[in-house]
Amino acid sequence: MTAITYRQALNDALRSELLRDENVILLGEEIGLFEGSYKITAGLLTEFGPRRVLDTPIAEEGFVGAAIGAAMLGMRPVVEIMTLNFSLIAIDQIVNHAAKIHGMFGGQSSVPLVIRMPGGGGQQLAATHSQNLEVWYAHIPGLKVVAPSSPADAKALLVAAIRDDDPVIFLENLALYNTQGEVPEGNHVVEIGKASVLKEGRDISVITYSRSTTVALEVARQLESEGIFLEVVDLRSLRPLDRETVCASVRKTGRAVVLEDDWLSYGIGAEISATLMEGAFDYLDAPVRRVAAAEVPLPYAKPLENAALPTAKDLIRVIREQLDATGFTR
Amino acid sequence: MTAITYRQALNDALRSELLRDENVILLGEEIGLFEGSYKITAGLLTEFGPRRVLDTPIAEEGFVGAAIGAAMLGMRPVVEIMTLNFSLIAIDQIVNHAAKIHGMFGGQSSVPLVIRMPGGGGQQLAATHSQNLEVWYAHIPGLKVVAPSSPADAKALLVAAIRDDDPVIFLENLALYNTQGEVPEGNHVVEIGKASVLKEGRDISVITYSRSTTVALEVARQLESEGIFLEVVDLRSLRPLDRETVCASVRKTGRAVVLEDDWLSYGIGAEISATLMEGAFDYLDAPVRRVAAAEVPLPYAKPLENAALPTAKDLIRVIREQLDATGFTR
Amino acid sequence: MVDPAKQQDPGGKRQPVPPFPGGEAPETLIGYYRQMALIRRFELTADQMYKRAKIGGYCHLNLGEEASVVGLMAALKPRDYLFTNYRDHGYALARGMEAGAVMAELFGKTTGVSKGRGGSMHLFDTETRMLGGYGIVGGQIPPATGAALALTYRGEPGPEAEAVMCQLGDGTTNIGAFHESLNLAAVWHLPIVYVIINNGLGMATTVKAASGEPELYKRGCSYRIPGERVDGNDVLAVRDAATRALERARMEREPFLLELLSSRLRGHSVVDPARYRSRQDVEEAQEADPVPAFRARLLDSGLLDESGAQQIDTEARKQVEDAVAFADAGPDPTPDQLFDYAYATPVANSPNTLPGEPVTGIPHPAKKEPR
Amino acid sequence: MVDPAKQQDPGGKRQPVPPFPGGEAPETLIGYYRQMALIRRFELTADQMYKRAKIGGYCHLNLGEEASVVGLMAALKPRDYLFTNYRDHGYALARGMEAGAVMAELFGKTTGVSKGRGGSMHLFDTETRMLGGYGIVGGQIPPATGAALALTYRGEPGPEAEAVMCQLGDGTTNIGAFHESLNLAAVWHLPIVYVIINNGLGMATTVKAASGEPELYKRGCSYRIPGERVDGNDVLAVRDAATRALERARMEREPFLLELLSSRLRGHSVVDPARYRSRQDVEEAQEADPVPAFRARLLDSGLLDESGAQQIDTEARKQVEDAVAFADAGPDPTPDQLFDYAYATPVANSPNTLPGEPVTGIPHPAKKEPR
Ligand SMILES: Cc1ncc(C[n+]2csc(CCOP(=O)(O)OP(=O)(O)O)c2C)c(N)n1
Ligand SMILES: Cc1ncc(C[n+]2csc(CCOP(=O)(O)OP(=O)(O)O)c2C)c(N)n1
Ligand SMILES: [Mg+2]
Ligand SMILES: [Mg+2]
Repeated sequence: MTAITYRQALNDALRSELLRDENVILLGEEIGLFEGSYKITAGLLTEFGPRRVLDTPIAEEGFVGAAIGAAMLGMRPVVEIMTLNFSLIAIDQIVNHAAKIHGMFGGQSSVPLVIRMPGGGGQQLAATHSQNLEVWYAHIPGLKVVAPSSPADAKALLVAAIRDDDPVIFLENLALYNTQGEVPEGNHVVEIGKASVLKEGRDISVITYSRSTTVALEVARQLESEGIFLEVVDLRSLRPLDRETVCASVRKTGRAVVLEDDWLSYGIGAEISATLMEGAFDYLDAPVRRVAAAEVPLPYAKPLENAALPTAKDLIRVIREQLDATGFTR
Repeated sequence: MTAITYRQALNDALRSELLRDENVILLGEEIGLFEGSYKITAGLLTEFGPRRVLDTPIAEEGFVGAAIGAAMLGMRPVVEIMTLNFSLIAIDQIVNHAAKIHGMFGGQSSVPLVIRMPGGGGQQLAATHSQNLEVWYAHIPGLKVVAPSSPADAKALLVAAIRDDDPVIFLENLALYNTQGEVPEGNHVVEIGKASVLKEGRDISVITYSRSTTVALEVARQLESEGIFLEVVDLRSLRPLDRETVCASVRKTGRAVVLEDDWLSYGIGAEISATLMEGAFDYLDAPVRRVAAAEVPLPYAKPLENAALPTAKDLIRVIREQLDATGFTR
Repeated sequence: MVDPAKQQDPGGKRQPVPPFPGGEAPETLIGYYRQMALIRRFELTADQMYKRAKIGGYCHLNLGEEASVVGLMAALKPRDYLFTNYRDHGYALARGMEAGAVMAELFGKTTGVSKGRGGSMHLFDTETRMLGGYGIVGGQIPPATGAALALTYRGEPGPEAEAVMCQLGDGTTNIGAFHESLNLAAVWHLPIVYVIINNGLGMATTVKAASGEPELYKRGCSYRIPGERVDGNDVLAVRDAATRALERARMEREPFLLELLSSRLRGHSVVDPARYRSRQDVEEAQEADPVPAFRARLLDSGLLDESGAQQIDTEARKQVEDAVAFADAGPDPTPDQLFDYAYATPVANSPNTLPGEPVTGIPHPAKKEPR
Repeated sequence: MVDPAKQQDPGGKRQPVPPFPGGEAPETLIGYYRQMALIRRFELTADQMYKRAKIGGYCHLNLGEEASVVGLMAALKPRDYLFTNYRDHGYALARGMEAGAVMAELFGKTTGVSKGRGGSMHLFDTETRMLGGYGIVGGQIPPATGAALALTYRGEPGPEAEAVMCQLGDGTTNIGAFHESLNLAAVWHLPIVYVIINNGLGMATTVKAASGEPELYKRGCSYRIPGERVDGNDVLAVRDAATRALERARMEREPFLLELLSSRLRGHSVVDPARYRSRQDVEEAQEADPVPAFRARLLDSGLLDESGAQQIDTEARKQVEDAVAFADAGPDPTPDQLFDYAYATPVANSPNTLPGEPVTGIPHPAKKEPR
């Protein structure tokens, strides 16, 4: 195993699937000559040519919809939307078409399509370019939605997504692209629909996904030196949601905090908390708490952006509050 | 007070605001000559003419965006999107523009815009025409989102929405248009952001909104004859969400069920349950339960549609389960 | 509504009927009438069935568009793909789906072409390569364009090449998906024919009120896509124009924009009384009705005599009666089938609870283990 | 990057400079140069400031588009409204915003034109009626169209009427919002001028690769909106064409599509090294650089001498230095201001918790009241 970046892991997965299956094609704005806004597709146009790696005009609705139609005829398009924010222009095609075609036509057609896109704030890209709308997609039957946090999962889940016959929304995060991690060689498979306990611990469960996972792991390391043992659950898949893994963790620890980058109200954490309400109620020593973004269009100015987004400090504070409220002793 | 339909209440509100403020204009597909797909705007073209009541081409993104621009210059457009499902085509304008303009430009411009649209299933309109995506809008800072359940609230909240300087998403439901209710004459004002306890009761709180409210009230009447007293909380406003009213009710009753028409995972009920987790944990005798739609693209066939959508029977069953699990005695 | 069988002699108002051009096989021409008569009968029956609540939801009829539908489908080869909007019954029938299976879909039966999941707006059949009616205005255009893209991966241009036809309404040319898709088809050189059924109205809105360029076939100008406007009431003209456009798609891999002029004989959907239409407008539409016109043309040209024509009308009636019987007999789907097509590739933790069912397997009160 | 002060003698490659047409007031022409020099200096400085991390996020410069920007703003009256994309610094300056307040916005200060909330892509100023730079490609077009709609409610057509100008890039003509908006402007007869800044590229994608009709001014054809293509490096031609188009908007209330050809001298944004561009392409762009060209033209025509020109360059430099100083001195917003512009009309229960704060006021463990 070698440590590579999340970016490289994605590139590797795309390359290996392009090599493996000639029905795989890539589509998106500036993924060819420009090598992708975030360079995820670097080298692929050169290696596979413009038939396999298609630069599209700026027409998210058009090319996402075109990918749907191509998928209906047996291609396996992997679309890059430059950032999740622009997927709003394509969302009628994603939600009213890709997500519906299999069920609405009685199973006659599948839509083996992957839509990759990075979301997230913290880069001073201002309100329209910093959103975490993963909960929107997670809410939609007919879609599968994954949000890997590590290079290993990114690679394995992207491969799984490409081989899956359903439309898969593959959520990346701008702040993750340069993170490093060990990636197993060869066919490391991760099943869509399964969460993963990244770190076992007895005192409190932190449930999280995507970029926030790295924050949770860092906090876990930090608090361990104080004798506080966090269990870190990485959801990985937002739809289907692995409720059992989440509940099992909290039934063990009796305490839970959700850490998420999106806005608090009606965010991912709401479903996690509601799930724990049903699946771990009698085991909870204190109410589940959520650490999420402040509910404003994210401002450009750094001090405001910092104030609005959840940090390790916020997580630590809430963990301490949870522990204090439940008479925690080491 | 006279009983009128929800449809008439909306029409009355539009008419009175068109009369009151010449900056109010209506825009939408087929709202003029056709009088609206669901006849909400009946008579208004005739009375106010094509300058005030604009039939638009089929171009949701275009005319919603145009309404935003007009609002920035001081008009107060009330847009009808034929059904919520088609708002996906306009959602970049709604979420990336209407919701952002006030905050992102430092408060220099407001967007006094109302977007009315009906959602909901149960009319055999099939998967693409039957959605309840209110949670998407409810998640977005910068928007206000209301979903009135009665003719009185529909009228009062529509008036409030039109007079409000922020973009207001005004959610109707196809199944509500013909429901009747008393509507106070004159200036009956309802504040955006406040829930309402429609029926007081001591045994269990049913938290709901829009069409489901009528189901909850019907169940409340039915169970009252058995000596079970429901408290029915109508959220009315999904954003802002009146957490205190919801929590106060459950702190009193100790039990709660959310009844919602949308898909269960990551739906409105998730936030309600998560809110009760934080705001009523120590008062709950049993975990909050959710009664929501099955997670499939809604099929056309009636038996499948019926199976997928929540009913009074489902609510009653869950209420009984809640009561049984907590040793309820009359 | 006009029953073609009752319109054999529309009297003085009828335009002089042009003779058929040479080289048209009589059986082909009669076949077109057979299809038009079937669609007409099917749609009239669908209307009745809706009123009897056998059909629910939205239901849009092809009444008045029969010549366009049949002409287009005559040009389309079995190997080609078809995408349409929600006004799709006629296409399904002319494309070769069984009338019974189409009616069964409208009735929401498991024997329906989309297994009762889609209803009137969402007819789909893998075998005849009709890849869906679509209910979102313009929604079919990007996928149809992508289907054409896929074709460029699996075959060479040539007379035997596959192509895609994408039907849409006049009002639909004003939506963004139209623009984005045609542009993609142009820059990617895709084998696709976009067909605008210009029935003059998008619900109640006229083309002139809705479109800055009301000569819709010209709207390919923004992509250098050539266009042609054809009388949609002339089944042969439609067929020939569509054939040429498809030819271009096959041979040159270039898109085309075909506009067919016709009239909507009824309201926008079965529940629309169309009070917004002037008497004159309605009368003109009725006079232009392509079904009796084509019938008369066949009679006038001597290719068919009245009894032959009546026999076709009767057969159509019979076929639709059988379709209704078939649809009636089909089983309703049952609630246990609700999650049948949730996913094409099953995965762990797929949510499949019915309303009110608990989402986790933990009963309450739980036996809490000591920690 | 080309510093105009260093380019006084570009040597043999320069095209022969046309004399100014009669009737142009020297002070006006010199004023245009003053604005172009200011924009040039501002953008070069913004680039540096980005590299020094004073500016964050995305930052797109108008380098190479100065003549277009200044020409357009010369045509636009103070009473008119302007909407642009994210490449908006030059427009803000030429529209009359203080350079300091613009730079402060880039620095994220409360003294910025958008109070530090919007950053480089989102400059806004009620007073000069620049109603925003917008970061979503095509996002500005529908609101701009709606602003034009609003104008039809508050005034009559005529020479004094207000109008709207909506700027967009070449790549942006391929998105649905462009189509829907232009169509609305046509059917509603709106007083708006859409201006395409055709710098040949949308990031790395050429116009030819992206647009079925690469002569972009023709793309109004789908709405019967007339268009014109003008050399965007010619400030006077730009101004005159824009004036005519605005005149039409004012007098006739009809939209127009103006295409300006120019070159992007740098990468798409400050962080893009533009490796995808050929040497030749870059050299041609540099040769066409409108700022030294206009300077030379002023010198050649004798309207300005070298010392006068240098003085303008120095003033621009000074003005931008002052802008940086102003921006630097401005206060950062503080976290307590986070919710300041949450809503224009306050309502009950507005969510205003910081990350990790409880959403309800109930402490745990609560003192549970007996029921
Ligand atoms: C995006 C969207 N907007 C609105 C509608 C509602 N709607 C259904 S059909 C229709 C009119 C379409 O007119 P046209 O394209 O001319 O087709 P026709 O119905 O005349 O065949 C409208 C507005 C819709 N289904 N989808
Ligand atoms: C909807 C959307 N898609 C993609 C992007 C990313 N993006 C930003 S600028 C740009 C290129 C725009 O090119 P053009 O319209 O020619 O304007 P220019 O940058 O050349 O001024 C792209 C693709 C975006 N901001 N919004
Ligand atoms: Mg039509
Ligand atoms: Mg460009």
